[in-house]
Amino acid sequence: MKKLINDVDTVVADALRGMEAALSDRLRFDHENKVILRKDAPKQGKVGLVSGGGSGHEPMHGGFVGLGMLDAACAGEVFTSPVPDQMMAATAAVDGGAGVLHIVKNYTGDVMNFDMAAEMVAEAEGVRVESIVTNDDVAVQDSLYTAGRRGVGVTVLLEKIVGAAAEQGRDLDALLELAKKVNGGGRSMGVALTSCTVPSAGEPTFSLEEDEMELGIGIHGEPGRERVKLGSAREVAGMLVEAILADLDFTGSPVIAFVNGLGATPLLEQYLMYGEIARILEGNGITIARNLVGSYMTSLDMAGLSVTLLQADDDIVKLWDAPVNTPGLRWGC
Amino acid sequence: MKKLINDVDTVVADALRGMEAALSDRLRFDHENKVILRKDAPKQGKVGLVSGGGSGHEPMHGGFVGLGMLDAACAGEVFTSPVPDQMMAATAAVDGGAGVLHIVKNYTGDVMNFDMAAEMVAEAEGVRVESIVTNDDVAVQDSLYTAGRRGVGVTVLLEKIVGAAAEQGRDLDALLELAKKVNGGGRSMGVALTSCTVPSAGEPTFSLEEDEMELGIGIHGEPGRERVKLGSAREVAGMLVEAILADLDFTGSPVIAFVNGLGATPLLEQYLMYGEIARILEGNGITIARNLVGSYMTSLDMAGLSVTLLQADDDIVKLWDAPVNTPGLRWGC
Amino acid sequence: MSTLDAQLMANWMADLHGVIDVNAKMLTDLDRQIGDADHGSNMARGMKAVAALDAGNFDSAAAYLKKVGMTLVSTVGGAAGPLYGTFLLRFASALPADGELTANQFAVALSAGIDGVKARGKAEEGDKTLVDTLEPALRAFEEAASGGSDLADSLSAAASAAAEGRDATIPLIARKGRASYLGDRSRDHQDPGATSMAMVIESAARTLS
Amino acid sequence: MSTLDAQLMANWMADLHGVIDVNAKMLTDLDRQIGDADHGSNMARGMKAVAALDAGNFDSAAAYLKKVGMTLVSTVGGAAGPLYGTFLLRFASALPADGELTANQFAVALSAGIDGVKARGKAEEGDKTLVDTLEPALRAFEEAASGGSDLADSLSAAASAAAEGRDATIPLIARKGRASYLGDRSRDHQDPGATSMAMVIESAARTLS
Ligand SMILES: Nc1ncnc2c1ncn2[C@@H]1O[C@H](COP(=O)(O)OP(=O)(O)O)[C@@H](O)[C@H]1O
Ligand SMILES: Nc1ncnc2c1ncn2[C@@H]1O[C@H](COP(=O)(O)OP(=O)(O)O)[C@@H](O)[C@H]1O
Ligand SMILES: [Mg+2]
Ligand SMILES: [Mg+2]
Ligand SMILES: [Mg+2]
Ligand SMILES: [Mg+2]
Repeated sequence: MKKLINDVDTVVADALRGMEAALSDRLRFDHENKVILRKDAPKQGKVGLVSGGGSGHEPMHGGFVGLGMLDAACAGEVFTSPVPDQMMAATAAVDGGAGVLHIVKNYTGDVMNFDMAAEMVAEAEGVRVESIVTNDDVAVQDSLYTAGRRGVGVTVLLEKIVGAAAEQGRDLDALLELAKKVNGGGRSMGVALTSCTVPSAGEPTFSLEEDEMELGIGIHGEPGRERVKLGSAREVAGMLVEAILADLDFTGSPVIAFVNGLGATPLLEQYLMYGEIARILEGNGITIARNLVGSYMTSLDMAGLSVTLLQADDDIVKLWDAPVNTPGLRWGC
Repeated sequence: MKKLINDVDTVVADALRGMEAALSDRLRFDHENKVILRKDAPKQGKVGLVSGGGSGHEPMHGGFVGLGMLDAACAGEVFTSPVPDQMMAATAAVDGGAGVLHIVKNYTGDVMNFDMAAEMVAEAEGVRVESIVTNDDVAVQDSLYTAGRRGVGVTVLLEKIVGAAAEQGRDLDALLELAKKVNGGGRSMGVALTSCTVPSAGEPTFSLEEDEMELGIGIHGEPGRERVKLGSAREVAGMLVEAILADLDFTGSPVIAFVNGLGATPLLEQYLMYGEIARILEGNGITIARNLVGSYMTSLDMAGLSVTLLQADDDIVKLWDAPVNTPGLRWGC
Repeated sequence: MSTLDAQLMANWMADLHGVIDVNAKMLTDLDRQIGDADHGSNMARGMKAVAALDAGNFDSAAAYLKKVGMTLVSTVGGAAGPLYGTFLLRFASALPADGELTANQFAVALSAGIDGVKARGKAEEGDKTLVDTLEPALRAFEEAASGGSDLADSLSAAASAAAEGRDATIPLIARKGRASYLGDRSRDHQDPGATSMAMVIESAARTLS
Repeated sequence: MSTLDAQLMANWMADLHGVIDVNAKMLTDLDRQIGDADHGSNMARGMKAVAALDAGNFDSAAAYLKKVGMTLVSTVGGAAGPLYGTFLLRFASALPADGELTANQFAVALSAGIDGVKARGKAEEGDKTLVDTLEPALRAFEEAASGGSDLADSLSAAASAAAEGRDATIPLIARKGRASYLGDRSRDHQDPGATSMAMVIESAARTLS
């Protein structure tokens, strides 16, 4: 394993110290709880937005804390859900009297830890907490026989869109409704060309032959739908988009198209793939209102990418365009 | 070789098509010449800024085209300097009557091609062209016996700073002087943990043992100073900063500190390394005025990073803070 | 004869800490195959924090084990954190304040812990989770105890059943947790959580009587 | 006897195109060791564009070779593009408009081409570049020609010397181009540009007489 770290046990703590050194002009750090906060939190009268999850997906979530996105993010160990203490600390710190929305990716651990935190913080501090659980990954069957679809790319878009709405002053009920709409109208599908290596594990999570790829990969290296032969960019784009379109109809409204690099895939390839994907969408009569291309939700050093499509009505497009000022996503200010 | 591409011969052309699909609201593409342009170029009365180089370093340079940075970038084949035709087309397209500055990284090929282009465009179009050749890589001895230090991280900072000054309306002479000051006050050093793989070559450029790293790596996979045992983040940070400080004194003025991921190194590790570097600089009595952490000048899928320090007087800090709106770097608007 | 106090439970946890440490790599390897390669380090991190608790600061077994549960919740994370935490919190709540630890008391506590796990994780036996270790262990324990076995014998019956339950996860298709994403491909792998939970029961058998 | 016209030069370039294509991988491999693994694909891309030129459209050898030079400048990129381009542009400029191609004319043209390369790249013999192929080739050619050899014999003397010059780059430490970054570590590797340039001279020997 080749990593620029000091010790597998202190990777997250050390990275947060470095992040603080770089970003303390706009962010505040609760190192004891591994929580990253907006410097100006809590904002009185504004609903607080809290997310979090295992580390290793940077810039998600800590890099999305700031004006127009999250108020706080909890950083778990690498690929391991944070614990309720972290979420309770974050929730209490960002509550400005208007309640707090938890943005949770659908993984058993994340859901259970956020659930416990919400129960405990409501009891202890009387904060009203609502949760949105994102579950947009079409690679996983959403059935009684699984833990349900995983939360992936839609989470990033949702944090941006609901973050903008919170900044406008919408209330907790309205934000929850908006969050449900965003989650319901978004679908994702990913592919891995290589495995990531978790620091504490010391070796790659899985291995692929030189001519294989894992279609439907999860962002923690969870296996996907099937292992298939590596195809051309055009073929891979076709497989990803097809899986998404088979799950939800996207011809009804314009979409936000999000091509996300998983870590080791060069931006050159990401743009190349975006071109293929845009062409396929056009061929399917789907209009792209906005797009985002880059490594925003990564899986450590995994090579591969994911595609997310989101139904975007006027309200969503306006919220998307609203100013955002975070280390990971910034425009309009 | 595992890459999301269609054909090794069309990687750059295909990626530019994808970039256009994603960014045509703000950029213009001359596909014949593989030139990326500001949509509003040429800006009358403003000095045009043109850079370019081999592809594979994205977002540099194409992702730095826009308000407050470059007016045009020429995309060469992967890791191969663009040809004079491209630079001539770019130069002619962005000349707003105030002349054009070429920002060239010091590699034999880049320098010779930009030289030929400058000679030819001056002759053919009567455009006044000046060139700044960046050469900040302390890994290479700057002696009669080498092609001189390579241009690396300072190039990104210079494009931002000189770009802001051009936006303010400074003239070509003033910009050239500023560019020389920036280049003269900046130094970089990089390290690779793994090799990149050039698409047309099909296999890694070099190979390292599981416990080795290449200290002083070039962004095209050129070998560095020496191959050494992989160290902890703290040790690696020490080696990189030490090499820089041995070359130039940075105690005289505040610095801009730039930690740059080379492609496959997770942001988590980049922040962790930034923390180590900031600590070492502090210990050496060096004040950090501004910082930048991220994968801004990559080497395809190479794992590793580079550190750049830049002496930053008030003028430079103000120019750094000025608005910039490019796909790769954006703030203040 | 075991006196029901914090020290007794601390012996259990100390033993378990050692076992988890020795087997952390194996647990992570199991999790690599059908999960995300962290179960061993998650459990080891939690047990390290538990081992740092001083039993002398707690005036009952229940108080100590509640703290253990909270500590696991606060340090393990992932799916295992809430599940192990809830298991021990509920187990502790069902213990009497003092006296001797009897087989019957243990059965009641174990059953309460399992109910907590099932309420939190919504898994049933056969879903290829740590419930597949717990349910057979409880059944074997109750059968032995109702047949007149004392705590020690009932615990060793439970430990055998736990190991069998763990092994029985191998052919199953996972329906809960991360492994469920694999569908059919989760077959022929031993569940990491069922494996660590078998260590918990085995460790109880070694230390509680 | 060779008539100095576009077709003669096109024969040279067609032969060279074939040789470069066959050896592109080898050239890239040499460049991988002391450079950036692209010299073969750079040269192949350039020669493909050159091969697409129609000699019938040019009314002299010089006009055709100038276009070849421009084409290489426009398609090769990297260090090789300007160097090969300049070489052929200057070579072409020094050729007479028509007549027979004599040994003396070739020597003048070759010398002009070399001057162009040295002006552009600032390399001297011994720097481990394509100049190390060109200079010995020119010396051998001039010696043969001044000793009375005809074009064919002078060219084969040049080709042998070019191959020797190429091989002589192996023990050298590079002082120009990307390989110079390696310092001592550039020793014991054959220079890719010197290797492709030897193919140019060898190809001339095969085709120009
Ligand atoms: N819903 C659930 N109910 C009971 N046990 C579960 C459930 N989901 C997962 N588990 C158990 O948790 C184990 C995985 O724990 P761990 O690897 O620490 O967490 P994570 O899956 O979040 O990485 C699984 O092997 C399984 O036994
Ligand atoms: N300054 C120079 N003068 C002469 N030849 C040079 C010079 N620099 C490099 N070369 C030649 O160019 C060759 C490399 O060409 P190529 O790989 O195509 O370009 P790049 O180094 O830009 O990738 C070297 O092997 C060397 O022979
Ligand atoms: Mg996990
Ligand atoms: Mg090159
Ligand atoms: Mg796990
Ligand atoms: Mg080369």
